[in-house]
Amino acid sequence: MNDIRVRLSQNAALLTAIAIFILSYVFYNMNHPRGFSVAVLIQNSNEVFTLAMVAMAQTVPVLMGGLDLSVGAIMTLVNTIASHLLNGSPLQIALGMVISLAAGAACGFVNGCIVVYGRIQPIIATLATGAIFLGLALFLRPSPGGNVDDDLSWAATNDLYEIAATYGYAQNGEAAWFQPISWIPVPLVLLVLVAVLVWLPFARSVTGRTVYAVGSGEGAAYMSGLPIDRAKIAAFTLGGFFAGIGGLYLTLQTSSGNADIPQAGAYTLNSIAAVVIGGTSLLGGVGTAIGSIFGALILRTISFNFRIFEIDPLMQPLFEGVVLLAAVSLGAFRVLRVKNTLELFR
Amino acid sequence: MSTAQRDPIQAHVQLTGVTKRYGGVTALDNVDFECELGSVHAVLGENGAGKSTLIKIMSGVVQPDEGEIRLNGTPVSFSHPAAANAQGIVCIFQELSLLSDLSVADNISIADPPRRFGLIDGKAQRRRAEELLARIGCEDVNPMSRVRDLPLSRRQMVEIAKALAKNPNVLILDEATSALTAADVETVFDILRRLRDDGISILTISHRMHEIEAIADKCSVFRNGRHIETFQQGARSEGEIVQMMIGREITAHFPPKPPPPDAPKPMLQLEKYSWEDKLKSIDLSVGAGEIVGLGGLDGQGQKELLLGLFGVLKGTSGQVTVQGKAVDINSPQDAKRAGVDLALIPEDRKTEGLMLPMSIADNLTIASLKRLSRGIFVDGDALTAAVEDGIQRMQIKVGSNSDPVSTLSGGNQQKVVIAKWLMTDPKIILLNDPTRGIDVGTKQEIYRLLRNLAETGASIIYYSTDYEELIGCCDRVAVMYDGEIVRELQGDEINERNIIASALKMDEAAE
Amino acid sequence: PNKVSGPGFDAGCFAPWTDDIGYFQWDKREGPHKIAIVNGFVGNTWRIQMIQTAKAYAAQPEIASQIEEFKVVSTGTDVAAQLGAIEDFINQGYDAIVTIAVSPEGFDRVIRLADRNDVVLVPFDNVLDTDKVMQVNKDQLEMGRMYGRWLLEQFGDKSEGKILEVRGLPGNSVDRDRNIGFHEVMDASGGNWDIVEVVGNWDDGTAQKVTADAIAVHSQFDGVVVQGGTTGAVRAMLDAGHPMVPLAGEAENGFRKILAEEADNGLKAISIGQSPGMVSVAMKAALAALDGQVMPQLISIPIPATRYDELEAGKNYWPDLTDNFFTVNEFPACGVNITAREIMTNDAENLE
Amino acid sequence: MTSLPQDPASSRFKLGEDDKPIVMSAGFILVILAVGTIYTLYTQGTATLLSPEYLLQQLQVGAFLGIVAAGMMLVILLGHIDLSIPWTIAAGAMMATTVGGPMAIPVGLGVGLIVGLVNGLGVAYLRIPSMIFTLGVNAVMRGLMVAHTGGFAPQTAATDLMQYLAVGKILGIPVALMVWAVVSIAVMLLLQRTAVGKSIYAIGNKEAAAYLAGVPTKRVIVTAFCLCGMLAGLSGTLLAGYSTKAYQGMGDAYLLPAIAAVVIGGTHILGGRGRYLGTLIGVILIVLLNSVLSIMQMPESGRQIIYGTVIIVMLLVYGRGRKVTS
Ligand SMILES: Nc1ncnc2c1ncn2[C@@H]1O[C@H](COP(=O)(O)OP(=O)(O)OP(=O)(O)O)[C@@H](O)[C@H]1O
Ligand SMILES: Nc1ncnc2c1ncn2[C@@H]1O[C@H](COP(=O)(O)OP(=O)(O)OP(=O)(O)O)[C@@H](O)[C@H]1O
Ligand SMILES: [Mg+2]
Ligand SMILES: [Mg+2]
Repeated sequence: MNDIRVRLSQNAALLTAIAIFILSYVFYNMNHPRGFSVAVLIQNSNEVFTLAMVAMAQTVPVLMGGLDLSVGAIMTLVNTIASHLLNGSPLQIALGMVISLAAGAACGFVNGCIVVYGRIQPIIATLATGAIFLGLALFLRPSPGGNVDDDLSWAATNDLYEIAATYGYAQNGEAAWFQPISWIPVPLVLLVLVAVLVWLPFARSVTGRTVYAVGSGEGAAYMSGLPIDRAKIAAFTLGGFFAGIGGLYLTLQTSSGNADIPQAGAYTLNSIAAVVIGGTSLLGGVGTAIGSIFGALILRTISFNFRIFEIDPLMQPLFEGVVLLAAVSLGAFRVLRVKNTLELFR
Repeated sequence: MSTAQRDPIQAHVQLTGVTKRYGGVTALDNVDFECELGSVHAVLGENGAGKSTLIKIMSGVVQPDEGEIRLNGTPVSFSHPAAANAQGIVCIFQELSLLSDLSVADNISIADPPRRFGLIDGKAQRRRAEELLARIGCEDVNPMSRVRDLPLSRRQMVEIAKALAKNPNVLILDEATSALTAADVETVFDILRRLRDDGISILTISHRMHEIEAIADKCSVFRNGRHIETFQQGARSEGEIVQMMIGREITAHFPPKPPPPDAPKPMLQLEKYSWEDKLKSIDLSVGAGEIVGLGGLDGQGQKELLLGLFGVLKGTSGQVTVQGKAVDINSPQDAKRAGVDLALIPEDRKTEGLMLPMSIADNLTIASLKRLSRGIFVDGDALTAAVEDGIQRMQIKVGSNSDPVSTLSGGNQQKVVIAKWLMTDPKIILLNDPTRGIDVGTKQEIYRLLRNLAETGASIIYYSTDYEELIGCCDRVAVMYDGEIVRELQGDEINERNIIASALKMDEAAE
Repeated sequence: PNKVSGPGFDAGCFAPWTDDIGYFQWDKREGPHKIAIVNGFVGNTWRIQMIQTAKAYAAQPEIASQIEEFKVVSTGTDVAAQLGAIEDFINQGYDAIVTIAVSPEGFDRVIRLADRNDVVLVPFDNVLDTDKVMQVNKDQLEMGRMYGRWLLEQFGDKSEGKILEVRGLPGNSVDRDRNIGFHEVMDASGGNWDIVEVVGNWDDGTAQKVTADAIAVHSQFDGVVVQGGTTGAVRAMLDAGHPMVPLAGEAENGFRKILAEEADNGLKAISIGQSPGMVSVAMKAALAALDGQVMPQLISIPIPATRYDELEAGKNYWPDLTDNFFTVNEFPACGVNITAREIMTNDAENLE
Repeated sequence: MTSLPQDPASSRFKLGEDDKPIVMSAGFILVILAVGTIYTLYTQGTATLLSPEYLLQQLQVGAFLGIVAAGMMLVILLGHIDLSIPWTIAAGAMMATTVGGPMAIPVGLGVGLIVGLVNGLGVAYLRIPSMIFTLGVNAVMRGLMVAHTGGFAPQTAATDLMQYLAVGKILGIPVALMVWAVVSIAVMLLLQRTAVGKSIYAIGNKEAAAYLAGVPTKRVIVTAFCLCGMLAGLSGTLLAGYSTKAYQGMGDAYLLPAIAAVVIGGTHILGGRGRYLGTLIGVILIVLLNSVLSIMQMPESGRQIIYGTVIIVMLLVYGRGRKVTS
């Protein structure tokens, strides 16, 4: 029992994020003319997936106590790479996906190496590599375009039924056993798979724990004999990999590649907001990528609600700004509870 | 002497001709040193003598510039702490190496967690933590709680559990008991004795002489980076040891106490002073020229009392009167303003006392910038003079006062913290365990300084985990238990038995 | 929609882009309709003027009667959010969605969904590289060609020279097309033109800075083309004491104000505008489509160009209004008569 | 051994061992100029980049970035960052032109000051990480300016004084450069000679220690953010003077270059260390680099790559942090 209390209090921020998401999402659906329908769910999960991935990508370096200002750029670079590769035979497409994800991981790896061997602060190292990645992206796609397999992009952005119907699984999606799950949106499935198959094992690996340890105190982590350099490189590489998944999905979603610099910047900044709203400390050591997924969900749900309610279009940016400011300021309540001022300084 | 009686069978870890330089400072100078299986070996020396450097070399944190390390006769070289751990050399460092955001269980198994399918097995890890905590008498610590949420003394116990989890052959403790209370120290010593009897070699650094007497089999003294002598515990008198350490004779341990003044002018008065559930209706009065000690087990509210007085805690209640005026102190800024004139020597100099990368001069003057300013500009000449004065007054060993304060040894860093506050001419000085990790010589300087300050009319509240200090230094000792002052000892009442008895709230045993 | 053959409805307003363009027809449905505008970026005057125009247009009595619900959202520069908003409005049962695409690609999915749900999707301004939706735009390639033709016309029989081209946002299709059109004409002229390209981001400050840099290095140009941020570029020329040479630029009020003053000093310029008022044409096209009319797939909006000798205060520029807004707002052929002046001063009278 | 009397200047002003970033950046500026000159010699046959006119023009344009970077440096030294710069600049400019008249410049500065105050209060009192709080404030400022433009049809013409400060010249020296010089001297004095400046370094190094030393940490943080916002507002008003008008998005191009300039100048991104001279040189480096790349008609992709590479290479050469071992 005592344990449950300990756990609840240690995960208060995550639980708050989940609660806020559920409330605002239910609210949105209740006011939507077709609320609680599969079509709405599919649309929402499509819109959320890439940001959720980029937010996860941001989480790993943040847990380590660094920021990655290149996640948006990596997403964009992978987007441009994938837009050249996702067509042809199934084998070629599969290879294209692997190459795209590998490219994302490689970008992260480069970040990690610069941070570890160059001993440059992550925030500034990734500011610089972000520019380089965007330069490469612009080089690959001087103007938007690309040729992405239609079936694949349609199947990836709908429910499981469409996958089965497109590729002839489960009797074209009509099999009886398949019905209970056929409505689930593909991006939602992917999100859960990434969280369960990549994030959770990572968090429970020695490298993953070392990431937390480094965020908690690098000196102490070194003294404890932990493989710090390896963990740092792994953290950035995993971040790059997640951003790569985001970029790959964006390619499928838009059937094209676009080296859009403002968009890369927007994703990077939103990812930081999502990480914070998801309860991860920007100082490192505390938090989880699951929280960041909910952070991304909350950010998106805020804009969902703009489409339901009547707000003067020229007041929307103000409204959005105020809500964002309020959302990231949630943590401030902590300050009111702190009775020992020294606890604030960390 | 150490080289004379070399016994290759018994010598477990052996250092020959080890030298380590940091820039111009020679931290270790051609040191020969060895420790044996099944014995507790104490390393003694002044601040900056090179003790930490010695054990950092043994445990792979730093690499020697010259010399050789042999383990069981084979030369080894450790490039990082994990390499030393792999050979069974485990060190509890002077600066705790716990990860405060991770759980106790995570920390204990940090280096080599139990695994299933390649992933960390949370349950097994927890069981292991419970076992180890029980072994060191810390059943009260929940293995799932975050280290951040534990008091310092518990953290130090967790550090010990973590070291034990590595099944060491050589266990090194660098001032690992400095924040522990007497009871905890006893538990730890019991464990150390058992480990020694199991044939483990133990190397310990402590500045508390009575602890060394209690646990050590052998002692080595270092001075100025050189190994002076190794001898059997008991073979040298305390005076001889101290002389070896500091290269001169020390007369009395503590400066003599003046006779208690008849009715000291009250400088600081607390009435019904409370905070959360940590401080319960405290009444305390400190007169001008008085040194009042705070005693008791660790974590009974002593630190909170000091922090509260200094304006760090929010929501304190009760009456605080300074120099006859009721005051409301809401921040350290309030606390140091004229008319209140408080100073606090904080608990942890590395995080609370100093800006480590900044220069010694900057650190010394940060609390007195206002008085060193003319208009909005800082007066450069006044600042230089103040820095020189501070260094002189505390006899701080510095190369250049524009060096980063991090280049100083622990003791000298602590002197910088004290000198910084003396510059503000405080009337009331709060000290939170100021001699932690400081050598005898420096300690004595500090005792003398405190007495001198008291004689000039300052009031001092002095919290220490070391009873000897309370006994030797204080005119009065307030013993705290669970946020209350359970007893005030005065004059001859101040002795170890009374302090311990009151600390454990055994009223009847007292006197 | 059904693919049908032309001619389309009201060809005076909805001019087909080319003769071989396809035509669409949706089933006629009864109004009033639900119409949404999905804007991307908001935060420059052009977009704000566009939103104001859309609001004013929707409030005009004959339009208001056809609209049951009218919503405008701005999704920022994030393509996923824009796609999501369009899809959401499809889900909410909107009849028509007018949008300025964040990217010329990537809308395949929402186009498919719009078709399935019989929703009229009308991209304008930044259009999509597809022939599957009805779109409204000015011909950016043609605009680029107009720059070139203007310069050549002014150069007369000159056949070589150095030209400064201040380009727009890198990677944007509008920037790309105007650049291609311009080079096409210059190359075809057979002259020996040294074209110095700098990136001005369609932004006055940036254009001003890069123009100043270019002048500092090249000291003199024979002609200047500015895609956007013309006011800034001309300022830089004035500041540097650069002689006034033939120039082709955008339709910012500030530029036209300077032009009116400097025309006598040799600033022989043409001001060619991408008008925020285009949104009204796009809305009108959406309503016509919902009314069952035959619509061209790609609707070309005339490119309003004003030469230095055609400037008339209070008509095609306003000396008393701020520099930032875009002078061309009305499209008489479409019955869209909201002037820039009305739009930018509707709430508060704030004249110089 | 007690210390011998120090050379007073070095002990008073020394803020860390490194002049290296300054020397390196200055060297790199020469490299940029050399490369650009080779290019112009090759294409034009002139060495324009070495002419005083060109250099003064660059310094004039650099003044806007330089003033922003000066403010940004104060905040970075604290260990914080101000991401609200873009819309603080725009808001300062837009409100200055809206008000117009003699009050234009005070209003521009005042708007910046207020934004900075909000930032400072959020960071110091609510203790929300500056990275994220200022991001939110930036979004709010954008919203306010969009509403302002859309709803009130504001006046956007810069006053004559604003134009004079931005483009005027005294004896051939741009007035903007002089404004930058005044700001620089003020910031340098603030950092080296005042209690606030020393407190900024102290907080950047260890806030808890500074707090326990009785430094009014909250007030210092708020002050630094206010100055940063005010300087952004100043830069905005000057920029409006330069373009003769204010417009939305005019600050977008200043955030990342300002951070880059501060960091290239040797200021530690996590705070506590850095010299103002470095920031000054960092600004000049960035401005010249941009100008030369623009002159060489480098495509955007190449520019981004060069930009990123320069930052990394500069930091690799001199900025390598110490390896953490204990
Ligand atoms: N990183 C460093 N840079 C410069 N000098 C150093 C460094 N580390 C230690 N020193 C110097 O080396 C000498 C020995 O330091 P060491 O920490 O080993 O002493 P110590 O005996 O542990 O002292 P203390 O009891 O104060 O901890 C000191 O004079 C110290 O100033
Ligand atoms: N191998 C190394 N390389 C570079 N810097 C080092 C190395 N070892 C220690 N340092 C630095 O030297 C400083 C002092 O180290 P250390 O803790 O050993 O000092 P010390 O003199 O023992 O102090 P204390 O007695 O308080 O422990 C630290 O800031 C640390 O970063
Ligand atoms: Mg030591
Ligand atoms: Mg030491």
